[in-house]
Amino acid sequence: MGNILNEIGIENYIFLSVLLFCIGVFGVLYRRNAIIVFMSIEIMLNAVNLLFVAFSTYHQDAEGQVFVFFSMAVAAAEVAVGLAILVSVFRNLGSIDIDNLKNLKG
Amino acid sequence: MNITTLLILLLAGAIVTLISGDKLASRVALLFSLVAFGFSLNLLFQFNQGTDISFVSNWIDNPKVAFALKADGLSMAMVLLTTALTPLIILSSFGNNFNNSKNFYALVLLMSFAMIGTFLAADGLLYYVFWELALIPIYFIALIWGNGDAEERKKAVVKFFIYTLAGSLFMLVGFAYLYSKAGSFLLEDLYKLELSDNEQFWIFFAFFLAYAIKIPIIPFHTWQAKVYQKAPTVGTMLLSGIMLKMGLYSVIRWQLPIAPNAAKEYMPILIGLSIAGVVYGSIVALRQKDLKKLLAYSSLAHVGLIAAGCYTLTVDGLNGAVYQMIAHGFVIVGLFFAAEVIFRRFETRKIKELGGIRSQASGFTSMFMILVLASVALPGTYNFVGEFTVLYSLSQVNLWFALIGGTTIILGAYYMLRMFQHTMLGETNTKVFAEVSLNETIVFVVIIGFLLFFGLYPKPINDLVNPAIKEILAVINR
Amino acid sequence: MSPILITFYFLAAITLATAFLTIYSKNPIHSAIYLIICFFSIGGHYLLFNAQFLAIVHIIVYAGAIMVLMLFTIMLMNLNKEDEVHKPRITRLGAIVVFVVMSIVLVTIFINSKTIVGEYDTSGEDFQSIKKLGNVLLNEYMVPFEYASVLLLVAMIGTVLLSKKEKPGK
Amino acid sequence: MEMNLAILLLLSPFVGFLFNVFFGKKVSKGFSGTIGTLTVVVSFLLSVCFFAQLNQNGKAFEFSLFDWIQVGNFKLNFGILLDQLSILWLLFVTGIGSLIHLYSISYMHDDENMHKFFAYLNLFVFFMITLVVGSNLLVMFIGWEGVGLCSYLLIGFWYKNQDYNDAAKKAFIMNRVGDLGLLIGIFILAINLDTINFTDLNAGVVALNKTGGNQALQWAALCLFIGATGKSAQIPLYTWLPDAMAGPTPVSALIHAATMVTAGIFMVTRMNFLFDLTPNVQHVIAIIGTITALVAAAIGLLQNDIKKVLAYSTVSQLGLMFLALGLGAYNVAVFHVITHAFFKACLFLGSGSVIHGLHGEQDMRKMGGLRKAMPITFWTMMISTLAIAGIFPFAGFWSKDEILMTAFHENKTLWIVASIASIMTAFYMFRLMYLTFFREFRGTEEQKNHLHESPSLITIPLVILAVLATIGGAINLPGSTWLNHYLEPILAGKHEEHHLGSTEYMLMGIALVGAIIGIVLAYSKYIKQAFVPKTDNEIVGFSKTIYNKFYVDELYTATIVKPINALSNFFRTTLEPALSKVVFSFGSVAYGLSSQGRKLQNGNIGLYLFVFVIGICAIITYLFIAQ
Repeated sequence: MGNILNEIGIENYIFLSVLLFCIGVFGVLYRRNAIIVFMSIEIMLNAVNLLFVAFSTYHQDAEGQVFVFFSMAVAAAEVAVGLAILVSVFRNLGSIDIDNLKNLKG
Repeated sequence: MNITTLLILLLAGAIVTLISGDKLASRVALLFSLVAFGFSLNLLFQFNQGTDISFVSNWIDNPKVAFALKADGLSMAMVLLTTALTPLIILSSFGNNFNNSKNFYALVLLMSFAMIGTFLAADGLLYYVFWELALIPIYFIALIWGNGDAEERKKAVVKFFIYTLAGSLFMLVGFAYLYSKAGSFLLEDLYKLELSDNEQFWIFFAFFLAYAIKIPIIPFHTWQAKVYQKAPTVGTMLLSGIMLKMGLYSVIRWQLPIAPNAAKEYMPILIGLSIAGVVYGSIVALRQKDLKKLLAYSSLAHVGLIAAGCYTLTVDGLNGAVYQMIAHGFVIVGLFFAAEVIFRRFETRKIKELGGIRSQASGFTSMFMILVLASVALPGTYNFVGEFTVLYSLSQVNLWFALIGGTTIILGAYYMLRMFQHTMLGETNTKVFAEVSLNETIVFVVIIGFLLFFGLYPKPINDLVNPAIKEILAVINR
Repeated sequence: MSPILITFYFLAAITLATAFLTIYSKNPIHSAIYLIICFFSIGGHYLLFNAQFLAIVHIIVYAGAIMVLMLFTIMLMNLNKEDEVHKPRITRLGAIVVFVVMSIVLVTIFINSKTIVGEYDTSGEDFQSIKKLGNVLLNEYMVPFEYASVLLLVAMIGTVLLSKKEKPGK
Repeated sequence: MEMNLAILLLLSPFVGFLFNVFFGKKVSKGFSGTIGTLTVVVSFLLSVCFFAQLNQNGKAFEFSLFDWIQVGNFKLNFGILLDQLSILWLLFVTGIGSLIHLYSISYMHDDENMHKFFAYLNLFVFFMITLVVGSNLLVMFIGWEGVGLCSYLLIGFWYKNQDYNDAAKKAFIMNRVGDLGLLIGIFILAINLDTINFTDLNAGVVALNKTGGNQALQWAALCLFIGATGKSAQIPLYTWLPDAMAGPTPVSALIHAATMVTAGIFMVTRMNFLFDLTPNVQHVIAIIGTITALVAAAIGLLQNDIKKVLAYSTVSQLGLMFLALGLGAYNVAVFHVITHAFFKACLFLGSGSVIHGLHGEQDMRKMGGLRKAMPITFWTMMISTLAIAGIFPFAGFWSKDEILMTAFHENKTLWIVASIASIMTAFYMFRLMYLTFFREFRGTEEQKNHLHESPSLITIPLVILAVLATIGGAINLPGSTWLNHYLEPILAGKHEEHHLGSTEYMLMGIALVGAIIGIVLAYSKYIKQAFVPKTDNEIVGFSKTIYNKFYVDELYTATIVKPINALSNFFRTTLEPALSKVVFSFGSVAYGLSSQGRKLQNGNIGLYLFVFVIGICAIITYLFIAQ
């Protein structure tokens, strides 16, 4: 089986990841709903994962994929804890609007 | 035996005082300070015999810092001033009851320790460490045991702390630069440095900021009056009696010899500024309503004159400055103590609320009077020797300096006598003024005795200080 | 246009579109569903690379676990309404500007950087079969792998602790 | 031996001082007074011994006690110089001092702080001796400041009265103004000559003058003279002396008439070699002396306080002495110092006796007719008044006449002004006598019943002084000029004998006639017309200006004291806080910056994210560009 990149080109994957990542960033900045913000973060993570896999193929090396694997583990943990925090925030404030979370104010 | 022992003694004194408990603290501190005084007299004896009492050892290898303590006549004079005044200051506080007195007296001894270290240090960084260390005890003494409104006191004391610390930082920068040039902090290495005029200028003014704030020279004096007023009298005495002299001593020891060309070039400005301080301090003192504040401004005027003497760069100027430092150290401690004695009885320092004490306590009045006269440099007191020498050196530089600086003898007489008149004289006060106690009398008598004896026979101090001054001048004119 | 390229463009279009819709939908439920589609399309990309193991894990973890968790949360909080107040206009405008700026910056950089893309050589060696990955993961990356498990454990405990209802009175 | 005696001479009053300070309260008043008096008498007797010795061998006696201050290239020792001039001064300082001490035993007997009074008096004598015998300018300066201090202490002796304290303070501060001048003068001499020993100064000054240092010498002389104006109450620093009358009367007699105020003349005479080389300064001295004599005499014309009259009279007489100094006639000035010491001390003690008899009344408007009640006081004062008025053959006639004669020879204008001043002197002195002793008593009935002659301790000194005031002129009669010869070593042949020709006799005649005119005027106004000075607020016109001392005090207050106080207030209330604010402003700037920075930390996660993303963009861009 020939290298798939011969046909698609690594550049395309780069552009795809960048755009996906920027959409994620946009989502983080654009929305107030904490859950959507979470989703945006997942999008960003996936954009990076995608690039990892692309380069893993490019270098013909498994390590990139191993890294993606770890990143997934971390994402899973993060989502679990993050959602738990959101739940408790929601319990306390009755809202998960991030504009209402101003306890960081110095 | 060398000078380190003196430092260890005081440090040990501080620790023993701390663990001796509140009741014994004052006596333990007095004992240690007296022992330290005796010890320093012994050191003086050895020094005069020519024994080497200095101590040098490596401290930090990189950067190269040495634990170098050296004593020459100038340092010995200042050390003796400190060790002589410390027991007096401690004794003077016997009429007061301090909370937590063990901490208080431990801090006093610690301060004495740090100041002696400053006077003896012959290594730039070590000197800097002692210099800053001396600031910490007085900060706590003034902050915790001071008087007046706590909020206002905090403001004044914190201002003082930050102000002096900020000034010192410039000095540290100066030292860092000197180290980069000389590769060592040792005094003698720094003396050997050949700095360009431009470098000297920056070093000189970095040091100047630190010293001008500490001394203080106008317009860097704004911390002074408030802190003197708010600090407990013991703190005020330590500040005015000894700590101010740290700045003046450092001018002679560090600033002038390291950057002599800058000192020579800016001499008129420096002397002018110092003398402006003399006139300014005197004039502000005229209308002060608070006894301690008045004394603070008189102190400003006097140290202005001393600083002017230092900056003349003549033998007389430097000698006179040292005499005047010693004389002023004693007399200002005495005067602040007199203010404290009055405060203990009348609970006020407002000049307006005083008066009519003379008819109740003639002994106290006489002693206070002598101190006032010493402060206005009446011939026969040691202050006259100092003031005369300084004014003479000023007249060598420029007669106008002597004339303007000399107004201190007129204005000084004006504000001191006015103060004396309104606190002591007049119709008998309605409140009862108890005659001074034995402890109080001892403090006064020692101070007065010192001032009168050396006023008539200043030769011992002269012989001690003069050789050291000449050596420093040789470095300045290298 | 090879079929593979067409497949790529198709998948890429789905990915971007659903990702955008995820953010744009007002209803969180819709967002979640678009996101699931997005994840599936990314899984498609993985398959395109022949990274089968990763594709499967991706689907399981993201679509299966994470998104379900999110959906549960949304339901739990009763957020499936379109009642979100928009951010101030200036913020939204700012977000758009940042989006554009960031895209431009990143894209320009990647275009302008000296690409050393040459021939895509294939050694023919197997590097991404499940067997191979398992070997790498449990030999070279043994310790990080165990750390990952510890991490997940900690996350689990943390989650339980955080979401436990506090007893009244405390 | 001589050295020990000299030290004893110096320290004897100091011992008295110490005794009275530490034990005066424990012993009886009489005893403390006696000790005080005896110590001064000891000094007087020793002075007489030294005087006798000096007359035999004519050698000045100088020795150094110990090294004192070392400045510059020279060492100052604490030295004593006993030559003709200092022994002369010692004689009358300790002599009159003894008499006044004796007088004070009785005068101050009712005062609870009598031992302190004697302590201060003794201290004064000690410092005065130091001033006189010091072998260099700085030792003299110790005495110079020391007598100022004693003057301060004694003027404010009744310290419960703040007005007296003000007067004391004023005296001290005005003296200090002069002292600064003296100090600067010392500096100029020391810098240029490297010595301030009197014995070396003479040669040094002459040498410097030859090498073109006249400018410096002039400044030095002027500064020294400023010092003298402070101590000897000359324009512009004379206003403290009338106020100094707040002190007890013996103090006024001793310090503010006979001894301390002559310190300026002593100093100028000491430094005569310097002043001789600076004629410009001599002119200034002569002019200032004359103006002072005239102004003070004019003010004296209308004063109603008996001691104030005497005080202005003192200022006026001192002015005449300075006139003589300015004309280079040092011996004449010294002559007048001595005769003036006799009769002025007598006048002050007499007025003290009067005040004592009237229980503290000093206003002449409430006196009168005391001649019969206090005959001894009256006659002694009368003699002294005749002396001061310059009536033949009393002491004042000779000395004043010498001054006027010198003035006539040197400068006619000065002579005229000085003559007018001495006519005024005769007038106001007789006005004083007439108001006090003649016609009937104007005080209260109670005072009248208690009128009595003072006790003998008071009258004996009066009599002795009156005798001296009568015959004192004998020491320098225009034929047998003993004093001139005596002072020759000091004044190195500078005095010119006035040959008694017709001009001189004529001048004497004019002076005598002038004095008599003054007396007659006073007689016609105060005896014939029975005029009694009006109360304070009835005085109008020019008399009011004179009565208020030409408003000089007010002028000084307005131009010096008030501006300084205003400046002080300005500094204290405005400039100090402003400076403080400048320092605080560093803190405020830091505080302001941090509170601006604090606003960024507003807890808005959205904003944080914005900044975060923009930051990333910026960093990436930077890294890329920097590549």
